[in-house]
Amino acid sequence: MGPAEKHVELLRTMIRIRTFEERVRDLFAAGQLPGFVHLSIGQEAVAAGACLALRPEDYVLSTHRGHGHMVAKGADTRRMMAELYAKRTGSCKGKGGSMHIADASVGVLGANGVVAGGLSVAAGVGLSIRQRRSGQVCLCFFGDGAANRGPFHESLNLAAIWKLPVIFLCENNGWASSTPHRYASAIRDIADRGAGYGLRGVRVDGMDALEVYAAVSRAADAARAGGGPALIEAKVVRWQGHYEGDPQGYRDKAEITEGRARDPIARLRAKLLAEKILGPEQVAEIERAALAEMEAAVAFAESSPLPAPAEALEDLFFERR
Amino acid sequence: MGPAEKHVELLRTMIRIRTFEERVRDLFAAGQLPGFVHLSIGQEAVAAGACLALRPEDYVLSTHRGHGHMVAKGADTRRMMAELYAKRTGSCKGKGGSMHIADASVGVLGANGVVAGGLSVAAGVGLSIRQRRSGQVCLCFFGDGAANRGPFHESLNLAAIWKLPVIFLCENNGWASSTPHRYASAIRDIADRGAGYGLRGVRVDGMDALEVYAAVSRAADAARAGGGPALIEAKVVRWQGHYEGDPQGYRDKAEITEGRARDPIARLRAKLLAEKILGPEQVAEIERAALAEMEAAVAFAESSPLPAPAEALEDLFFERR
Amino acid sequence: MRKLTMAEALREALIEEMTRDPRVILIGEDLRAGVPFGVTKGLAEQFGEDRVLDTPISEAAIIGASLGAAITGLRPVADMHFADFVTCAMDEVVNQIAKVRYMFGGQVDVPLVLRMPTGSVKGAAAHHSQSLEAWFTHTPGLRVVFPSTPADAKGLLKTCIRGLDPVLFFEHKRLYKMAGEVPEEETLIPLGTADVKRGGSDVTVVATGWMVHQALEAADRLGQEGLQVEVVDPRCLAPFDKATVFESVRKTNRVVIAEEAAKTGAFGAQIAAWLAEELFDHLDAPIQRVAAKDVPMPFSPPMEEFVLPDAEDIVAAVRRIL
Amino acid sequence: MRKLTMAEALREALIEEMTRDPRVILIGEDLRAGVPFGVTKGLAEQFGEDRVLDTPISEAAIIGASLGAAITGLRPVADMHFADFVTCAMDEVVNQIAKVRYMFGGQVDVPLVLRMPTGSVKGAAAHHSQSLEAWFTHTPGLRVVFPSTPADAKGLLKTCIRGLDPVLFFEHKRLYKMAGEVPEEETLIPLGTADVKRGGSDVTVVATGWMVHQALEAADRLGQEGLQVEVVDPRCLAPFDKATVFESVRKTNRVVIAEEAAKTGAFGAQIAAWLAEELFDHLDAPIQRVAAKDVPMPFSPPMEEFVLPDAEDIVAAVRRIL
Ligand SMILES: Cc1ncc(C[n+]2csc(CCOP(=O)(O)OP(=O)(O)O)c2C)c(N)n1
Ligand SMILES: Cc1ncc(C[n+]2csc(CCOP(=O)(O)OP(=O)(O)O)c2C)c(N)n1
Ligand SMILES: [Mg+2]
Ligand SMILES: [Mg+2]
Repeated sequence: MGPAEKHVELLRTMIRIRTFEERVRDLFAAGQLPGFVHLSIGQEAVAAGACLALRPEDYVLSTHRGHGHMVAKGADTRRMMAELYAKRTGSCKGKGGSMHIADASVGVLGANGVVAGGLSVAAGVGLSIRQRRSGQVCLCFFGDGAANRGPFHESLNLAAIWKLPVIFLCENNGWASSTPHRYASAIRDIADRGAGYGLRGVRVDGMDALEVYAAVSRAADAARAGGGPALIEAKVVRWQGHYEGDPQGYRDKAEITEGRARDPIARLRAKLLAEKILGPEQVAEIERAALAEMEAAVAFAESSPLPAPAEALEDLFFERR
Repeated sequence: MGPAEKHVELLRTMIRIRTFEERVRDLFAAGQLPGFVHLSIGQEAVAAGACLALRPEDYVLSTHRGHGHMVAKGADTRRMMAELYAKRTGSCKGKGGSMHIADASVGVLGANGVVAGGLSVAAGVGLSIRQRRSGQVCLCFFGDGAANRGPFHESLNLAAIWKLPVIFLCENNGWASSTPHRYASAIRDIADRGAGYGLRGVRVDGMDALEVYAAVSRAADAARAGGGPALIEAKVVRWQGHYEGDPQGYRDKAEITEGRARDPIARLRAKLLAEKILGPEQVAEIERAALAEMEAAVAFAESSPLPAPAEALEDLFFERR
Repeated sequence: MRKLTMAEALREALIEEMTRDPRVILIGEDLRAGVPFGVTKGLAEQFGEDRVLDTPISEAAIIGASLGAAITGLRPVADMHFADFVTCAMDEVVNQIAKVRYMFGGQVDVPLVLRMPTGSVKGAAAHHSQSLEAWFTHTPGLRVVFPSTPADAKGLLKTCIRGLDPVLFFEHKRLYKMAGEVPEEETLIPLGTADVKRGGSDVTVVATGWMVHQALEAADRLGQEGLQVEVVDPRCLAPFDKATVFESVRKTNRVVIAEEAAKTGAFGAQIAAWLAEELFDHLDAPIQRVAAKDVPMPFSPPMEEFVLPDAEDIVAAVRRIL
Repeated sequence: MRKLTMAEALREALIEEMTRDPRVILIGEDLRAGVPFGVTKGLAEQFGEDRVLDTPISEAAIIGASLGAAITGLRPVADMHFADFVTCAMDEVVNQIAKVRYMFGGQVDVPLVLRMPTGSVKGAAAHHSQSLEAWFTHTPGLRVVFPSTPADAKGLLKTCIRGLDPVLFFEHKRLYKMAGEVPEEETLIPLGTADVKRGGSDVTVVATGWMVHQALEAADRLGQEGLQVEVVDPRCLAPFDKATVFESVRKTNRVVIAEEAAKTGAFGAQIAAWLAEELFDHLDAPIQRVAAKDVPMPFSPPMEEFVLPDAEDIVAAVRRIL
């Protein structure tokens, strides 16, 4: 892909994520989806930019806010939607739901219901890549809140001493549920914690897909070359509540409205239109295609069967007994 | 106490620690003591220097290598020795032993069998000091190995955001059991991890009691003044094996002999003699007194009764039932 | 009598004890916003942010810090957010909190309450649905409390906060919104006292938490057939009120043990073991156990319902032995 | 047959499987030096430091990394150093390792073995003496293995390393130096198969780990009085070989369950519960349980001996029901 195609690809991916999640938002509000969901609307540039810098065989560890990571890494949105609908045809056969969604076929080794649960797993994936000399890299998404948990510390140190090909990518949206990052963390920039592990932490504007793409590309190249892990912090805005239905009494309206004024999609769209890389019609076509894709995903999900109750006893072990 | 008295006190404390532990080393080798023991011979300057900077009402969290911390904070060596002998008269009535030795009456809230087990507890002690406005400080000893565990990260961040009066003092002896610090940690100086929590990490020569005393004094003053926590790294040498009886096959002889050539006690003794703060006779007197104290401690321990078996059922809860 | 939800009853207990004793502090994630179950909402405004401490996502530090505070003069009530995350502070709970008093030969008291929102809520899946109380009944040095009604929750929480021993206080997520009568006057319920929620002479059902309500429903149904089912709620798993449970079984000679945890190794197995060891001659039928199937909690409702035990399962268990 | 200590037998198993399968790696603290129990000594020289990975003291990262490696093509054998420290990686074991395969609908296999040096050694005290296996039998998604002889240890470890499911492999510290016959020829012992260590018709003693040897000693003593004691070693707690245990109890109608863990909530309670629920009519006497007293392990030998169960306690338990 040339630069222009890549930019178009970034826009398409962001639009697909946004369209998927807006659909999920509405379906959840309408009571169509069980459990709870955390949306990444507004943060699409991180998932899109980071995953475009990866190869199909690379791995991703995701979080509780992981739909975007799945879409960007190439997961089938039909099976994703079916999973949120708790259907047998879902990515995890209805056993995982939004918080545990995974698609190993595209290298996504799972969202996680435990904050920071993925970081140590990512280090181990990096270890296996090194042992197998497979030339892959592992990208690990996590939030600002996760950066205050012990596994962040242990995992970065372990990946650093072993020079593992792992990219730790923090989506700093300023909030951990109702707790502001500025309160919960002793320092503003999580990237600065890299120094504790001999890593040069990198800071990027997470609302700019191109910046994210560039930073992750550099980190991936370095990792494949044996340069070891990277810590990248992408500053983003959480458009939605922590979970769908969150009244957000703890957050002042101004911050939300200002935040929503910053839109990674509008930003890249304007750029591509200005540079005549795309015309309005082509953009509209991308949007139409995304809508159609998500319509199909919903149709697939709705027409899929629920699991039979006793399927709950399957998939626990490889060995039956 | 004037400076001269303080220096003499430092020497006396180091000699008392050394004498206590050499006794323990020999008794353990002779099979007199059950369980296992970790000695701090060679690291006395840290315990002595740090605790001299504290007030009697201040708190200390110790480690598995904690005899020196206990002695320096003022614990009764008779009850300490009795604890190592597993006697009823021991600091913990024979329930703890070397790895769980504690003396709340002098503010030592315990050694710990879990590496880094004390750091989060120390943060909580700092919290209670703040809430009670008691003007105390909490000193938390830990090793270089402990600095790679998650609780180090979580506890420093928590203490930092709440500006708690806690002094995190790392005794970096270069080894975690058979694992070298240079292998296990991505960076050389643990003090540099302070930046991740907005703390200016301080590095001191842990073989120099005066340096340790000065650094901890500054940190304690700052903490009492509401300046929040401190991270201090004291570089020291582990003279003994990790535990008594450790063959140390993993460690080259040269390092051990070079290490032992550096002696914090000889160093301060020479200084005090050179400055005529003490004469040879006075030094000898301090040594005699220490020997006599530890003789008495051993005599007390040996003449003390073992616990009755059923005493094992006591001290589990405050409420009997 | 006035009715309160369990969340309101717990909040009342916290307010009363915080008012009574300035050493009582709350510490945990999202407490000021009262996320996710609303129990602590408004308390920061009432008692100040000094006493209602929101924390980073640092479970090990939060729980370890609660211990440090408890042994130096405060009375922390810590919040696990979801009981599932106790795994992130397991060393602090098991190796530190449960053992310090003992290891140190009784030198320190540990007045610490750890609130554990537990059990399943629809679609919460594998990381937000677990019932882990059995682990802690197997950890000497801990009290384990598990109320099933607003009144029990309030009376027991007050007792725990005033006590000097560490308590894991389990609160079933589905019960927060359930209302029940709660006395206006101060009521303290001693630990280790079971409560007979319904009298009966034919069979004893020992149930905990959410399953107490399933047991009462089962008792109603069976009652329509003239069967007298006695429902005993231990309320406190450690210390456990053997006397009350044994008395009931001595009378009925038949017992069903119902709990929400995964069946293998659940606390009900220990209740069964006590009966089989100490009350064997009074048992006229196999000890029946009703519990969840041995899998993580699946997300999809049909599978979740299949895995979870309910009143129907209790009815079936009773029929097996009558 | 040649004799090996359990430590030697375990090392042999590791050497054979590492030779056979390059995907097998070892990960943990102080493995190269073989501290503290010597099992892995010399393996780094033999297989290279790439496959025998010493780690920082970062239990959460070590165990989590083992999972990451296991689901992407390696077969890690992780070392917990002391089982007590699993508390520092509890989330990784319980919420990640045990659940990923299930949560993801079977998308990944988890060929991971976690070696757990367990139980008491003289004077090791509260943080280095625990028997925590019960927690993991109550965690769906895990295999729990607990051999009592060198031959069983070797045969079971080899099976576990070749398997595709996560295993917590408990090794009793006091058994490392104990010698026993170990076949030269390759022997794989399937999981979920109990072993009758001694036949007898009067009473069944189900014992695990170190207590198997205490049970055999008790059987000897009682044998001198003409009592035929059958000693059954489950070897594997999950999956559990009910068939063999039930068969024995159907024959003897009397059972003593012996384990080293603190009694309340220990795995023996689950064995008792199974018998009381599924084999009730074959029980002629109360189910006896022999286990440690419910306190953390005290340091002082007289108290430690008092807390720990032994052959004498098993003899007494048998006498109570004969
Ligand atoms: C160990 C753990 N603690 C607490 C929670 C509850 N929880 C779920 S998401 C969340 C906030 C996470 O914040 P962050 O890491 O910044 O991710 P974000 O939600 O902002 O994407 C919390 C506290 C959890 N799931 N796991
Ligand atoms: C959580 C935990 N992991 C492992 C151990 C085993 N262990 C005991 S001491 C020790 C080394 C500690 O090194 P360091 O923190 O540098 O302290 P030092 O022994 O050098 O004083 C280890 C690995 C333990 N006790 N706790
Ligand atoms: Mg966030
Ligand atoms: Mg060290």
